[in-house]
Amino acid sequence: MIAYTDKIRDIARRLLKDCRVETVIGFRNGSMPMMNEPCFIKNVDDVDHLIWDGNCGINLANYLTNRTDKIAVVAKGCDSRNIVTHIIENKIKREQLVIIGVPCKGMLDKRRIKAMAPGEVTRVVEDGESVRVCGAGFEKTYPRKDMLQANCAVCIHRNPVIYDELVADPVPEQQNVDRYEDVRAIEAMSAEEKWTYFENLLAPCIRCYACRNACPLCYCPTCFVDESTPQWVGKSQNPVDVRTFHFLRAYHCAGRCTDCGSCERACPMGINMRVFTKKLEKEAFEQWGWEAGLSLDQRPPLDTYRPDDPQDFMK
Amino acid sequence: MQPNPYLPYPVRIDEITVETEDKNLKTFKFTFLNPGDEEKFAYHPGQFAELSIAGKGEIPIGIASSPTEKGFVKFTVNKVGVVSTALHNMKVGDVMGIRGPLGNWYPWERLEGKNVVIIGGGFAFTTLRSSIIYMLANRQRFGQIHVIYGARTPGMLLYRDELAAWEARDDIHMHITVDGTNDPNWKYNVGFVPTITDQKAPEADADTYAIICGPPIMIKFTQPVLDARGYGHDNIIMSLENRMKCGIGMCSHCNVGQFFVCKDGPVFTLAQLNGMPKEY
Amino acid sequence: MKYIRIDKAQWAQGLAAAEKAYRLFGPVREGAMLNFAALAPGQAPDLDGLNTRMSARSVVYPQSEILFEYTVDPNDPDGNVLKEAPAPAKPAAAVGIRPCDAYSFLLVRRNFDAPDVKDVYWLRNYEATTFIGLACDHPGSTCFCTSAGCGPYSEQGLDVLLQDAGDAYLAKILTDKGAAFLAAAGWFTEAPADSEGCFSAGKEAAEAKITSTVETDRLAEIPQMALYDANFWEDIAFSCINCGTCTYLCPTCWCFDIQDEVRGKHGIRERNWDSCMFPLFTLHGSGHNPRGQKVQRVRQRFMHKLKYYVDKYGDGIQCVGCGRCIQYCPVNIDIRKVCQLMNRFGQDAACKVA
Amino acid sequence: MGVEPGRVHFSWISSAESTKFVDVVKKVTEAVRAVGPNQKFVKKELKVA
Repeated sequence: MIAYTDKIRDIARRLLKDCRVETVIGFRNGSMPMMNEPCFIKNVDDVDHLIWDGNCGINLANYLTNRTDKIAVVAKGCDSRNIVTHIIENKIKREQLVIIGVPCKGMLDKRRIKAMAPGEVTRVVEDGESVRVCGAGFEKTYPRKDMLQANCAVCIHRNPVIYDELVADPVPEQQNVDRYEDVRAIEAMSAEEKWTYFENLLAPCIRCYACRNACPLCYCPTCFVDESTPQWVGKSQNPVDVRTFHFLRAYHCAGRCTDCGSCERACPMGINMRVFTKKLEKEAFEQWGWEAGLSLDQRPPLDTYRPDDPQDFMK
Repeated sequence: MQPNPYLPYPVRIDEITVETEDKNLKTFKFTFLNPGDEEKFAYHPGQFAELSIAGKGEIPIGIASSPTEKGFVKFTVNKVGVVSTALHNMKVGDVMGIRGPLGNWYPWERLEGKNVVIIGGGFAFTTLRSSIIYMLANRQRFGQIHVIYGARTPGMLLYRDELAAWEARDDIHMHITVDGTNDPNWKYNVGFVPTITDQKAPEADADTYAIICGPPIMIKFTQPVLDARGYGHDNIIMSLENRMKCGIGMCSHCNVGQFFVCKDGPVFTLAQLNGMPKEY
Repeated sequence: MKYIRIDKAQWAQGLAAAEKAYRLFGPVREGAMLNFAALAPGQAPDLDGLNTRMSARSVVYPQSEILFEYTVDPNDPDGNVLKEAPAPAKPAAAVGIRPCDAYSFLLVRRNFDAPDVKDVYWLRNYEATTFIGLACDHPGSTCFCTSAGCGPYSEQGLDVLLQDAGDAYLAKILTDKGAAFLAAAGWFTEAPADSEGCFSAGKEAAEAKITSTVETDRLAEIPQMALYDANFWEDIAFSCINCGTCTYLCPTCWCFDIQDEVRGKHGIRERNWDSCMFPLFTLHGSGHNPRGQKVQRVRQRFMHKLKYYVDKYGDGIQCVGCGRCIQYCPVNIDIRKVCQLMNRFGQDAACKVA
Repeated sequence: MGVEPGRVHFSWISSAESTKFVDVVKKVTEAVRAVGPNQKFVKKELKVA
């Protein structure tokens, strides 16, 4: 990880010095264990704030929307796929960007690590293939691969799909991953079971919209839940309104979501709303063989028509 | 028991007047359903109220009638959102609510014996109408009164009959203007409010106060004119608007710095505003 | 000061008795997290966790609260006339509330209980609630209550303060309201004579464990507009995604929105928590937005808590140091860091972030 | 999302296929009637808690 950090700083320094970009968007050290903060660097002297480790789970494509300056952005596999989506959807121009690709080994699941620890976690150290978790009166070491965010554990695009610089050699992609075990389990439920499952899943939601706002796809100037004429969704904690928000938001991400996990990571209540977007991601894959953000040259399935589009749902 | 400050007085719509040629502005005249509510709703020109429609919500609207007009209250409402659209669809006789009076008012005690220049633009003229009626009803308490009022076209001016009546009087100096017009019979000014202000506003002195209420763009360009004419910032009085919900300083929507526009305002002097964030 | 000893063996039984007269609220385990919520009949509050994810604010000020009911039937003589929603029949008790959360109500009260206008809903709920606090013997790494006007044994805003004494709770009765609750629970056993010593020793030990602080001494004296125009806001705000996490988890945030909803002919007017982090919060009907930029909204939140409130009430910051916003901010914006930047504004030449 | 499957139907019907439209609507309304009134995705009575 230190090697990644050094390389990112070197590249950023060079890009800024050569005036190739005005801003570098990356991560700096957070004040909390397992938290880094997205930041921007404009000055060569500040380049050493940039860091990289397993706590860079926020998707930086989110910070590119409608920017007009020349930017270098640090991008792991999923970030790069969302950058592709951003370019396809005209939220940023390819020419504005210098993409600093980071082959990714997965991000740490801070919630899981906190839940497993016997006390408050004060420090987490990544050491190759293991993770050391420290707190008052305890120190535990776990295999890193067991401590990854759920989306990272099933990720098959760890390497950036688009980049101008690469901070290290590509990492091997995970093979034979069963990406949709969780979705299949829900699909197998009866209507009644599904209803209850989602009710329980969403019960803790406080409608802070952290999931929506952390999502690089959710850039609408006015989200449908904020519309007043007409008002589509009520604003209270009524479960019908909460459910409408989550389901409709997921539909708006259909064929676009890269399962970067930002939504789930951002949620203060620990809700796994990824099950919604993953179901749609699975559909996009099964219906059209589509995985979002892999190529700048292909239009997404929901904005193209093909005579042979599957229509089994039609009666 | 404490009175519930969120509870509107029930009122009935008694009269609806379409004010402007685009039909987006209507004046609603309300009477209170319950005896005694009118007395409780005692207000000063410059204050506002929340108009409440069951099932739709509330909107903060400046009071267009003057406390010297008895038996009713009037509001002129522009059709923009959910509540104002619902209001525009209502009929005479319908029951709704008004909650107030809310906010502070133009500083009438300080204005006693002083010259007053009213500068208004577009549909923000409502509390200014209230003020003019009020001053004319207490004419001896004020010095000279000037009114500079502009709209985009003659058909967009509010209260046209009253404007004409005021024009006819010799104890109030009217300077009505429009941005432009094709009407060959238009006998008043043509030009933007800042320009007319520069031409017509009386000389500044310690005893002359300007009250400004209008769209942000008008205020932005009028203020330098008054500056250049030597108006002190304590003598420039403005009425702000911000998104509001409660109207009583609770919900914090209209918060600017340490003030609430709904409760500490909407009326501020320019001197006060100079020390506040420009978040309105 | 009177102290009562509550044997933990009598805890459940006492709560069951209190439940007859009070609606009980307390920390409740919900999946992986602890929340402050209504206790189900017979449910004991979970007092083992450090603090609840959501603050106790909803006991007095629920996220959605009905203000009025009405019928929109024009043929009804009361059609379209609003009727105040009835208050809950029973008083409430917040059992196991942490001292910081209890103190927060005093800060919020300044807004809802203004000299000239009263928020009747907030006040009626607040006055109907008895606050049974639990002292924090094991504060967390992001707790900075001691420099935010309260502390792990703070009694401000509490009616009773409990101390965990192993097999019993020691209860320090602070108000008549508190005494009434303990009486309703049937807890009358006088505590041993050294109870006061236990509390002061506990307080000292707990305060010594607080490692996190904020500096606030200069906030009042720095001119408001100078802070407003400070150069650090863009850097602080950059990572913010403008979600409502900090404002909804905060015990001292009070903003709300008012909404009407109608089913059939029956309608309600309710208020829901709102957040100054949302662009919609300040959007005018004309489309103009006085705080349309993210940096303006982030600045508003911190200026409100750490400057406007300080200037308006002259009694410290609008923050109790619970650390929730630090723990749960998705992008790690840290109020301690912001507070330091603000407090050292103009003083620290290297007033730089990171 | 847990709504009964019988509630949602998709069909291609051309504007010229009036009889097909009638048939489909009949079938759909029968199917939905068989499922019964929607109890799930509707707000319950708005009441003071």
